[in-house]
Amino acid sequence: MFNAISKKIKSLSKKDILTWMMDNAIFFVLLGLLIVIISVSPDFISVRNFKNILAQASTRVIFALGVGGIIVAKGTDLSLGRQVGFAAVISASLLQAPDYAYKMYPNLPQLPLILPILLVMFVTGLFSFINGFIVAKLKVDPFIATLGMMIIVYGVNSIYFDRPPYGAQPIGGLDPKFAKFAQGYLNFGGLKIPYLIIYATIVTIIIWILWNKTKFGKNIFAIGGNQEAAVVSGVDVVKYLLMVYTLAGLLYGFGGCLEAARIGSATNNTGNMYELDAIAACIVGGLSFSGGVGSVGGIVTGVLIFQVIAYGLSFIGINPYMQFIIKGLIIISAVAIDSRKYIKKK
Amino acid sequence: MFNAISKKIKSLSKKDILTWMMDNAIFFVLLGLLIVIISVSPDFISVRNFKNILAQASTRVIFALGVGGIIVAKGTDLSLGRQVGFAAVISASLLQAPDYAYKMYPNLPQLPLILPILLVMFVTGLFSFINGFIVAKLKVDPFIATLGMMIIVYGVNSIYFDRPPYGAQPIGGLDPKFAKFAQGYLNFGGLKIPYLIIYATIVTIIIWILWNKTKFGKNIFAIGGNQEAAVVSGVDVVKYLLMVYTLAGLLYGFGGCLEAARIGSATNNTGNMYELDAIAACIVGGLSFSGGVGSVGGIVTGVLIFQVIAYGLSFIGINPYMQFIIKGLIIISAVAIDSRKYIKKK
Amino acid sequence: MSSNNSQSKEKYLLEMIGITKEFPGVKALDGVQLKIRPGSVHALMGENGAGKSTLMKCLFGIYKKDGGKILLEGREVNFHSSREALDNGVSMVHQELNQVQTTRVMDNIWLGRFPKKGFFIDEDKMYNDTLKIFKELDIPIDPREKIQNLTVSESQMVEIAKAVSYDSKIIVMDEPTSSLTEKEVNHLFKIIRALKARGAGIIYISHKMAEIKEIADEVTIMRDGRWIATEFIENITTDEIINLMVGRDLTNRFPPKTNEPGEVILEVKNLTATYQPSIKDISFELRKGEILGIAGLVGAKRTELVEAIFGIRRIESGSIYLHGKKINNKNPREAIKNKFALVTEERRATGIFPVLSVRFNAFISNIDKYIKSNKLLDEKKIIDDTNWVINSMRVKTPSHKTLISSLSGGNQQKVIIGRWLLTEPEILLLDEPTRGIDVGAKYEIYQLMIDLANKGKGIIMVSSEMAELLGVTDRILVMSNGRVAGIVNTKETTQEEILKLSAKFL
Amino acid sequence: ACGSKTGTGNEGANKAELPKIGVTIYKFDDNFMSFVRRAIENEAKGKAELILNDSQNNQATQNEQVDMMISKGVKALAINLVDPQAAPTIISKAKQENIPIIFFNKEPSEEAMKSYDKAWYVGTTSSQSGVIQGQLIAKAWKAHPEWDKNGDGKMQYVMLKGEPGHPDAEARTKYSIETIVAEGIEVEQLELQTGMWDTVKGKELMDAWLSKHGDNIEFVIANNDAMALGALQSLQANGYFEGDKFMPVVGVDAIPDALEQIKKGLMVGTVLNDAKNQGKATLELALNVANGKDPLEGTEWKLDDKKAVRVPYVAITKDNIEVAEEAYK
Ligand SMILES: Nc1ncnc2c1ncn2[C@@H]1O[C@H](COP(=O)(O)OP(=O)(O)OP(=O)(O)O)[C@@H](O)[C@H]1O
Ligand SMILES: Nc1ncnc2c1ncn2[C@@H]1O[C@H](COP(=O)(O)OP(=O)(O)OP(=O)(O)O)[C@@H](O)[C@H]1O
Ligand SMILES: OC[C@H]1O[C@@H](O)[C@H](O)[C@@H](O)[C@H]1O
Ligand SMILES: [Mg+2]
Ligand SMILES: [Mg+2]
Repeated sequence: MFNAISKKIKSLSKKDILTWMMDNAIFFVLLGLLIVIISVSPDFISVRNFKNILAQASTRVIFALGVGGIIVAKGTDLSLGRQVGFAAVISASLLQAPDYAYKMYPNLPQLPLILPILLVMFVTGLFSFINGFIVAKLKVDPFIATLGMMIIVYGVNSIYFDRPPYGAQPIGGLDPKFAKFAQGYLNFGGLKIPYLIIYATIVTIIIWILWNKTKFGKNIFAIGGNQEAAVVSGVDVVKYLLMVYTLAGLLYGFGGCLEAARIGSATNNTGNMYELDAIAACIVGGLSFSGGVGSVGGIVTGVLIFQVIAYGLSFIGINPYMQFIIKGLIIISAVAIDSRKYIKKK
Repeated sequence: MFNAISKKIKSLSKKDILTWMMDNAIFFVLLGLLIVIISVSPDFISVRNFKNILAQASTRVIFALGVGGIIVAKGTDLSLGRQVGFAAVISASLLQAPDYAYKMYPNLPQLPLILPILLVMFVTGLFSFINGFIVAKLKVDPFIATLGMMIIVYGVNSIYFDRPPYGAQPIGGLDPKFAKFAQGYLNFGGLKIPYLIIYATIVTIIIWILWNKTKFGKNIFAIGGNQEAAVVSGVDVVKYLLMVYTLAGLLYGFGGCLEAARIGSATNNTGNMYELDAIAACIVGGLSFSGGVGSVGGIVTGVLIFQVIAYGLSFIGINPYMQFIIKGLIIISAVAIDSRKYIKKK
Repeated sequence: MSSNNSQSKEKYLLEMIGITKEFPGVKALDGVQLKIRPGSVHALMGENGAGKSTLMKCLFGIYKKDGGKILLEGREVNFHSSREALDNGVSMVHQELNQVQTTRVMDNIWLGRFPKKGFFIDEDKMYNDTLKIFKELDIPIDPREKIQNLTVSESQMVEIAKAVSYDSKIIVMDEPTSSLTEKEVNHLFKIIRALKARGAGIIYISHKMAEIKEIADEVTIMRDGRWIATEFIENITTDEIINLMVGRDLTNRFPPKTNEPGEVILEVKNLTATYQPSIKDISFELRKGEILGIAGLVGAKRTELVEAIFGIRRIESGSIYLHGKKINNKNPREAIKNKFALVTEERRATGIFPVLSVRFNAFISNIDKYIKSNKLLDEKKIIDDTNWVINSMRVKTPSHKTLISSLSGGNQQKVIIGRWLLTEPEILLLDEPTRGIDVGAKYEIYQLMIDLANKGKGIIMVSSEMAELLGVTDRILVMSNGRVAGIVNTKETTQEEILKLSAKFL
Repeated sequence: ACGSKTGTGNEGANKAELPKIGVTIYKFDDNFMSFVRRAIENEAKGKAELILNDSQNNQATQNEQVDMMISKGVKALAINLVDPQAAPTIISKAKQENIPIIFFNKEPSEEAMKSYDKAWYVGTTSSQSGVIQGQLIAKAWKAHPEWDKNGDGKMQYVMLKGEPGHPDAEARTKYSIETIVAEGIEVEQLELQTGMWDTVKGKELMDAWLSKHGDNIEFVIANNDAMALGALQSLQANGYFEGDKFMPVVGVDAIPDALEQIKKGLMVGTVLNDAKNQGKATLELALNVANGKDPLEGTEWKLDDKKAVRVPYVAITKDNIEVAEEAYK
């Protein structure tokens, strides 16, 4: 076993290693980024910082994996952020602490967590199913279909949100059980692992299996890779598009509940513009709008890059406006480096 | 001549007319929209309303035509809004009335309009040139390249904007000449035509000629339609991509100055999210992210549809939240109707 | 045109010497040479993946060669872009159609060199010049038609016209006839002869042996990225060429026909498509173990027929019986369930998944067979099956993980055929299956067809290559203008009879 | 807690002596908050090491910044919440590490404030801006009977609302009208739409309203000056403020451009939010608690029964414009 590996390593030529590094450039970008930050501010190395970054990336990973599947199938989803906001508002409104004075439903008994979460996931799943239907059946460009849905969901959410008795007030006073659901942690002999990280890990594993080991995964890659060829190969394009959109909706719903719970409150603007971050993380992580390519690992890396930039730049104390400039430069460079591999050796 | 036309008309079968209507479905959507609004609120029919709508659509048409060229060439541009904001802030800061108390540059003499406008167009042209370079030369996905640029321009603009002595204050007190440049009108025997409409018309005509009558236009359609084909036919793809991005930048710059002048002030958030509207108008107007298709008329129609929705729904006094929902539904339906024509009869 | 008269026959128009080119994991070219005389047609031959297209792309500035020298009229050149190549008198018909689908024929012809009147494009000149070229070459296509409305063969003719219109010294034609019918091929040859007379050098790549013999003056043979031989055509026989190409003896072009048609398995009755013009009132039977050819001119709607059977096209009336039971292939999924398979005509549009691996491309149609009881896919079985495809079809690929788009055109085709064989179909529909396939591989495909027929499958093969129709089928259905012009027994028919039937309903 | 690795160089050593204070601003380029921020920065010079964060109007981002600052070892937090209801989450983060918090500008609920003995608030009362705006309107209306153009004794107004759900927008929309009515003026709302704090939207909504209602509009009330200025643009383009064609417009914030319009007599008034003192008080309290002192030690501020320092809003009209101008000096 060990022999085999060392033989394998020896057999690697310099060129192979270079190619391999190129193929995985985006991981090295992340590594490089961490090294720079650490060299500027050595106290960045701490379990706490890494835990913070991972916990903060958690909901974003969930969202990115949702829209990532859609992008693989050559779609896109602008409604992500508003669906997250919807999920956050509904779950928060149904899970306020029984003794909280400004409850949206003063007479609502304390519900078991699972109920509102499933309800929310059902509704966001439905929204996204409709997205899929509009795209797959009505042949509307996904950009427009989901832009429309984004506006509609925002409208619906605002109407729900801005109601008597308290009007458009942030919904707070969450049931402590609900808050703990996102803010709690597992204690592994002193090492506290936030639940958020655990949820994100589980979702990542499930999506990885779906993408790599199931018919569903192969079919969405086929649809994204060449829809016409997929039809001829017997892929039920409509069905799988519906599935991939719906799956995304379920993830937005679940992540949106987590978002409310981790923030501790929700408004109709919660989640605003999250789609941009999620989509960008996917593309930085190697997905392509032309469809058919991408990996779960890439998406997770993409999200982490964004998170490390956000956290790291603040941590080393860079002026917020400068942070924008640096963030922009890093994103472009990361992708420029990564896309070296696509430049056909001419 | 007349005979020929009437003969032509007679020779049209019902099917031809139907096909023709299908091909121009988006115009009929706009018409239908107007009819609905008018039937709800007959006082909508007034020269004033139509002039308002056209004037309000003016800068948006200019922006949409800019990004439209990029979309035809299979790109996209998220930096549009932030570039508009940049242009608005710079031009406003250089064109404040001499006697205004809160001037950004208290000692700046009154400049001739053309100077700051050209300066701004030069800089936004440069930003967009860099976008083009990153896309064409570094092979970075246009979504990411322009997302990066969007963040960078916002950072740069914020640093410029948020400065002593007045901090992040809207830059107002514009030179009346500058205000008039956008708010003035030509008087055609009682019919006052806002300058804005005239500018937009001129820009539309120029872009129409560029797209339809010049090598530049043909080449960007070819690049968008099939880049490889363009390359092997000897088209200098890099050059034309640089050109189409730069042209867009010039339009953003010009439109951004108009935006400042028509609003009467500017902040670093001026133009925020305009890209979404502009891109959506293009797609509603028949452009495709797959590149190579689209028309100037379609883009103008797309922008008008959005403007009529926004103006009309407010005009007939629909609840703001409901407006979101209705707007979303209209956008989706418009495109769904329009895309009937692409459904292959197999 | 007469400037070349003074030059001796020994002066070369183009010399490519010691060209090498490497891709990750493949040495595509290894010291290849190619010398083209003025006023001659030089055939470039080799198996799929031998490196022919790559060599031409190095010439045309699409790829950068790693080593070697290119001399154009004695002067060393090294084109960095196609623009440079075109400007220096080299033009090319590409193996994969490279056209802007969304624009008009004339826009495609003049792309990269639009005529201008002042600042503006001279549309009238574009139109008139296109018309003139089309007239000269006898191509009946409206210059204002959108490319996407053309048939494959029409597009191909437009490409040829475009390459010719540059008035180049060197014209590369990479499998120009792969989607042309016999008649159009003759038409092309007329064009080529005119070019030759003008003193141009033509590099002609094709897998069709008969064409080579007919049109080429010289032939260069490549194998595995290496130069093997260059000969005057009169000094070499077809068999010798084939032997040099495949590196072994291949005396027969068609395997012995051992299949025996049995009882009827498929019955098509009065099939008419919904959206006309298309197939009308088609009836025929297919027997177990039979290979049924479908012949016809371009526009005969052969493609539509197989698409209709496979559930891609809507059917207005008529019915299909499998084993006497009426079936309804509403869509390809149903068709696959009913054990049909279809290798489509347009590989790039409806065949390959370009951004995905050979493995993915091989197993995707058969995916249901790999689902284990736990709902996950059986990775090992997938790899085994992919390897079966690679080996049995002799696909030239570095590994099953390679992206299919980096394979040579012919090898891509083999993967697609392999994909459908994995589904173990009962009825195999093949639309121009040997397009772009080398002789060796063709033989293998024919052999496979016959083997499948021997196993009791029914096979329908649409083909524009008369020789192969006559060589491997049992019966031939001749279509004309969407209808059945006749069904003949292969053994008893002739090329003439088929051609006559093809024109029956025109 | 564990920030002992810093302080190698000379400068570093100096800096290390200053207490680290973590500050979040809900949105850096908000016109009002940019002044508060500047006041904080000025006040902190030589006294504290600030870690300034732009929460970009996103509560999730703010929570993350708090995590980061705690990890950096700040001695006190000065938090301008994005969403006031999120205070308990921030408090629970700080409580675990025993870090004191000064909330400013957006007020947490009473319960939240009670839940942590080391939490204080500096700011105004959201509703106050609405009340003051309402008083200002009522006063002006009563002084100008001619503004009731149709003479029906009712004020026909249009309202430009800020971002729905924003506490300021909600409070101003509600309390301005309630105050006017309480002053005994009958009102009729012709239009209420959201202009999202935005000048462009303000202008375009006004365009449509003028086209629809024309001179039936008697008052334009905006939740902030930016929208009021947009409305003003539209009015000017439609021939107002020429001759005796007038329309009263009011806003909130007292931004320089609005002051200019008030001076010119185009805007009736606005409401000043006192940035300088909010910033000053915030830092003074934060510094005290960071150094383990009593929050008010050595300051002129007083706490009310909600552990809050209240800096008042001021109504601004032509008559007292210098008060607002002073704020920009
Ligand atoms: N862009 C590329 N990247 C990687 N490998 C390539 C690329 N293009 C070609 N190859 C490889 O180079 C070899 C030669 O391919 P080429 O297309 O030149 O063959 P060909 O002789 O034209 O074959 P065919 O008759 O099938 O067209 C093949 O093994 C192919 O896989
Ligand atoms: N008018 C058209 N517009 C668009 N596509 C067309 C048109 N006519 C034919 N095609 C397409 O071109 C292909 C071949 O056309 P057609 O059916 O006319 O000839 P065929 O005899 O079936 O072709 P082949 O012999 O090449 O298989 C088909 O895939 C068909 O869909
Ligand atoms: O949230 C943004 C808003 O905040 C308010 O306090 C202010 O008055 C408005 O002008 C706007 O800046
Ligand atoms: Mg080839
Ligand atoms: Mg009145």
